[in-house]
Amino acid sequence: MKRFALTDTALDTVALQAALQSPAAGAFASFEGRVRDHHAGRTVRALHYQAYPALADSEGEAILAEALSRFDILDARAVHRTGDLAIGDPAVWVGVIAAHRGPAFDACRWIIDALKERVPIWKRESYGDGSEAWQHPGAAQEVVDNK
Amino acid sequence: MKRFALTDTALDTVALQAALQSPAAGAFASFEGRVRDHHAGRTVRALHYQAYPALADSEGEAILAEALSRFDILDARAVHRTGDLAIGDPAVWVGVIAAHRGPAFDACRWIIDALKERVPIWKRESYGDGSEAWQHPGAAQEVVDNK
Amino acid sequence: MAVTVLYFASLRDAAGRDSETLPQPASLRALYAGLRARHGFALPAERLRVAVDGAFVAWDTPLADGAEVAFIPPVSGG
Amino acid sequence: MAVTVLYFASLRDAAGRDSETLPQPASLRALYAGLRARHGFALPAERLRVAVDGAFVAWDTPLADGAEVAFIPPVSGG
Repeated sequence: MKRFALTDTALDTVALQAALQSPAAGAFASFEGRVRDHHAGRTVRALHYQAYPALADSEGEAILAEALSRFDILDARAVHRTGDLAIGDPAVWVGVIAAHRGPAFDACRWIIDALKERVPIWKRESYGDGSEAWQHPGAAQEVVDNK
Repeated sequence: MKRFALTDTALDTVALQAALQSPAAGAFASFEGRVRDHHAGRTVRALHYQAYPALADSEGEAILAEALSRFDILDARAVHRTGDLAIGDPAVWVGVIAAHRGPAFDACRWIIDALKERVPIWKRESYGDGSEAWQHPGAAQEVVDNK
Repeated sequence: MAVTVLYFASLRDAAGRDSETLPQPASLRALYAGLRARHGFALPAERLRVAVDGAFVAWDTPLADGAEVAFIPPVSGG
Repeated sequence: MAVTVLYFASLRDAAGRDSETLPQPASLRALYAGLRARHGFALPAERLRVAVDGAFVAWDTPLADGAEVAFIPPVSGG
């Protein structure tokens, strides 16, 4: 069962949502991470996401399988963009269906937290002043490449 | 600002989501309540929702305004169906945008909980055996109308 | 001197109508007690909220002439 | 006897390439130490995870000939 995907084209959240149907589902919770125009007080102009595709795929699948065993849910899917994104573009989408809303919300939040923590995808921010920086959270300071 | 609506036609969640855009939004959380095929161990065939429209509108707006003051979010919308629904149909939709995902999830969940608790809308379930019952949660037993 | 009462959900089914106009009652509690006896409403007043002219009010709110009253059974949207 | 190293994000920029093939190193730690000195990687090994042939492994995992090694800087998807 393939539940996680990387894509270098715009996320089709309508199609993603349409795949999560079940007569037993009373709740559908979803999360969409979008490119926003600021980070840590700086103006962001655009983002670029780079992935290690083989490992990102297997780690993404492992996270969704783990969510299905941890929470009382019926199904879950997630997809993450790679490449160049503009402000407002969806970067990541997570959807969960369950009989009840509690597990749907809990699983959706757990999945996005796990994806952000574990999946080998990296974000390079482009700032208003023309500089760029790969984001490696936890670094004393970000690794800045002035290009 | 009108953020809450009742509708007697199918929910257009794509249009609803499209209205929640902001360059400052890094997070979009949404919840969709759907008609499921079971409740409290009984097979459900269909649902009917009846509302007190004037009070439902004002109470729904009040809930969304309260969410905007309680949580660090940018905007929120919700819509609830009335009339006859089939299994799988969306009955209620809530969407929230925020800079960060924590408040987006928290507000989305708070809003659906508040809508379910406070807005004057009532559900009549139709069961596999042909009986029907208005749902008035907290009753010693549901008020059953065998029709 | 009259009030209009709106019915919803199980109250509407039991009353067999959406609304009715009644002589001015002594109080909201007296109004519901009379209607409950007449229509056989299953729900006691303690399980209802009450709204007048489209806004929730306390049960001891005085009733103006021409008020529109709605007894609100426990809700079940979502 | 050789291994292939894949680079991502700031490591890729600093190395100026996606990957390179190198003589079999003594260990994963020795491999990264040499590459860090050569390419000027800002990140110390303690801040990285390491993957071999597409799966995360411990830093003390022995390296087979022909292994594909990736040093994984802190991730920032989502």
